Amino acid sequence: MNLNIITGIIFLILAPLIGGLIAGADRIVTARMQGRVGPPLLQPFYDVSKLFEKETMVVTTTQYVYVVAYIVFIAFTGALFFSGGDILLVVFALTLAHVFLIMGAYASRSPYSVIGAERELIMLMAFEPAIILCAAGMYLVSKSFFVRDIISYNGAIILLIPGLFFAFLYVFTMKLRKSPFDISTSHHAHQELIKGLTTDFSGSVLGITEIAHWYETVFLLGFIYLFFAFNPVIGIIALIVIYLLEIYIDNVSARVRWSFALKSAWIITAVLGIVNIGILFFRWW
Amino acid sequence: MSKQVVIPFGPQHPVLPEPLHLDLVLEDEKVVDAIPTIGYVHRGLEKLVEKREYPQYVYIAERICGICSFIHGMTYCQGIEGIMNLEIPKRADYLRTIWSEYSRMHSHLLWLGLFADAMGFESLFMNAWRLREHILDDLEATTGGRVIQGSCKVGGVRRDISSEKLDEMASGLDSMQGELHDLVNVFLRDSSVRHRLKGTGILSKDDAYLQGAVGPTIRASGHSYDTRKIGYAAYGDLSFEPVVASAGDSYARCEVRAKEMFTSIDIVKQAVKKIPDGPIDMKVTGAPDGEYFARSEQPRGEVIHYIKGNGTKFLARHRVRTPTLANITPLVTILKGCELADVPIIVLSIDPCIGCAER
Amino acid sequence: MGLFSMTKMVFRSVSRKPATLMYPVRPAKSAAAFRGRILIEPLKCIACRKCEKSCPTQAITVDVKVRTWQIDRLRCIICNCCVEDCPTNCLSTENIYTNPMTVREGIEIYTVPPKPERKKETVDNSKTEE
Amino acid sequence: MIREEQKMQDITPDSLIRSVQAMKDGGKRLVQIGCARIGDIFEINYSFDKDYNFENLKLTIPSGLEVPSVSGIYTCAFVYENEIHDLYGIEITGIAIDFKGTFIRTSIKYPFGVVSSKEEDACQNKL
Repeated sequence: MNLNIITGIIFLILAPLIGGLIAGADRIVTARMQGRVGPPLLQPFYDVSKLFEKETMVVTTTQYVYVVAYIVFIAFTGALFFSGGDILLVVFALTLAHVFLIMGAYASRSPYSVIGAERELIMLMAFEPAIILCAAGMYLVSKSFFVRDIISYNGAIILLIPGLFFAFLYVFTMKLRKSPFDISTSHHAHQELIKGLTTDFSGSVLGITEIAHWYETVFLLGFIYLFFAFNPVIGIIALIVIYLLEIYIDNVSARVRWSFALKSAWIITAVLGIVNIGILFFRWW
Repeated sequence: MSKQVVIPFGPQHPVLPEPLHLDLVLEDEKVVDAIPTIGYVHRGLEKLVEKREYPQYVYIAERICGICSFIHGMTYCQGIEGIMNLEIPKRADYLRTIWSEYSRMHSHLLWLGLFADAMGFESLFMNAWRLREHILDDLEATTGGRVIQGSCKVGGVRRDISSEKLDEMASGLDSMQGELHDLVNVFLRDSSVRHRLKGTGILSKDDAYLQGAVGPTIRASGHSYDTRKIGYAAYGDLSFEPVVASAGDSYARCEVRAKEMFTSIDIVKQAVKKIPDGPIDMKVTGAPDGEYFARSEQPRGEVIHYIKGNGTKFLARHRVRTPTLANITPLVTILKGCELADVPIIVLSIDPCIGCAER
Repeated sequence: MGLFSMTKMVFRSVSRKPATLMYPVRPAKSAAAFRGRILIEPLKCIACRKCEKSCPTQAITVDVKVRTWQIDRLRCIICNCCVEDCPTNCLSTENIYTNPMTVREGIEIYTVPPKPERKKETVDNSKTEE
Repeated sequence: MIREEQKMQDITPDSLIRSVQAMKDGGKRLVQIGCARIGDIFEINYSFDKDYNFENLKLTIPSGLEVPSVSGIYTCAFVYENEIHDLYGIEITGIAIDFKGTFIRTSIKYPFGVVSSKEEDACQNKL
């Protein structure tokens, strides 16, 4: 039990570093796919440190509170997950964190930020069923909602719930804010909504959002790792392949309309998820 | 009837760095009316004819627009030559044609890139601009300027291209054609792109004609109208067919521009084969007295330079009707009835250049 | 033709060298014919004022009495007109840009040799820049 | 180079609407409307085109005279008519969408309607 708390603390310290490095590598690979040289690996850290040096110009002070709550809950989500906690609690803490982010965007009256917030809500609705079904699927396999039990399960979870895995991959693009689902905000200048959700965040507020995003990336990769927990080597390779796949998809697709994003996410989750869970159900009873 | 709200679009909007303001009257998410306003960047360039001698004014005419600068300069020179009844050397006509087509390719590639960016397709945007770089390099090597060429003058052109360089340019375009095909393929075939473009902003054939649409905007609505067919410069000696599409939607306008680049490559290759030897300019003496409407086809459509001289070195009037000014009325028409989310794409699909619309 | 038609271009980009240059660490490419800035060899200048008359932006001022040739880099559009009109070929165009500046300056004054009264050449290499 | 023939036809304010209507009935497209000031007289050119045949109607008016709008015949005329009004100060009555002088905003009102003297050219002042 103590060991688990230590891994949680290690997550809190290392996740921003790993997440930032992943973001830096992401930018280099993206640049190469677009035929550019791209920024140095440490560029995300330079960016964030510059953001913290800037004068804080907040439109409304409540925004600051929401964004701090967002990072706290994201960090809590990850720490809970890595210390082997209850996966359902992890999922709901993640949702709560995003609700704070959306509230932060709503706090300013900019139309871009409000539309971005509305779209983020829609994305949340598209994302939620998939991750909950994944948690349920993992429970059906390992008979436990606790991450530490799932991770010590002897067997390839991916082989038992591949449908859920693909449903999760589909919504993973939304969480990484990449094309074709970079609808609420994205890392590039955004033609429809400028920076969407984060339009009115600036200086340290934006910096905090960015660090929270790194925490989230590491947490989500950790979640994907659960599918491959039976063999750490395969697990790490799978994570790298999946992330490269996400970058590739980002580079070969245009942005879709939000209605299509929601519809397709629900249909894929419903079909793949329910079929998969149904099969599991009959297999284990 | 539901309540109407007015949403302002521009003059600053991330989709186009051009100061065009539209008051969009909305019923729910539908646009029922759009009222355009320009006039944020009026520079009074036409007024400057009273302050600069007519041969020097070429450099101002070129600066009306940054993208179609060469064709502006050329049309102005054609206007002066029209008044003074000058027959410029054939080689100069061919060189003007080659540079015009290079300008068209570079403008279309720029537009395709921006259009891809509007759809959130960054890598397509980067690739379009990477190809544009080949065109700009050739322009730089032959005229000395990448965007503002400054190679046209009254009575001819200012620089010659050696025959080796001409062959090199033609073979360069040949090797670029393969990559260009791949690029255009994405625009015309990719399902995520078609999903955004098909059926948005339809301009009917009659509307396009009566509202004075020009360039790719009218050609995408089924009219085979291309000012190059008048045969100015060397176009009369070269064979080409205007690219026409019939659907009249954003996809058709994208298609026309994409396919026009191949027509341009073909025209350049024909011109390189046929270009005669000889002088590239002639001595121009005296001053223009009279008036002339010079027309030519820009990447965005037909441009009119009206020039009125009064027998002195300073012109009495120079008036430019740029293609964007003519395309504003069709834009207003196609915006009616579209979804708010499609407005940026539709506005971009006519390739607006407000800076040159206002001069 | 369906989804992911961009794949070919993406893989081609990955396999190739990047198309961009790390300017200013690596110098920008520029063609030999590129018009970057106007250079003058003050010794050859005879202060005939032809360049001043041909300049469409009036960036060049020649003072015949004080014997100076002056150019305003910010007004100059590098159209090459002065170079073409110069009778002694003392003007030329270089394919390197004028350096960027953070304050509004850019007027460069060159002293040109005095009017030769008899055939007597002076070696005057003085060049003042502002 | 091919020199295009310049067909020019002089009209009066009274016959303007009739002539433009005749152009539209002939299936011609309005290419542009442009104004030029010659001394105290304004020339307004209405250009039409059909199958690459270019034709012009030239209306010559003294300053201060009102001109009827042709935007009832060709809708797209409103762009050019507002422009002429804003740059030259010529009153054009009955434009389909009348911006009342706000289409092109300039710091000097009707900049093209006045004669500018060569001395007051600030841009020629040297540093």
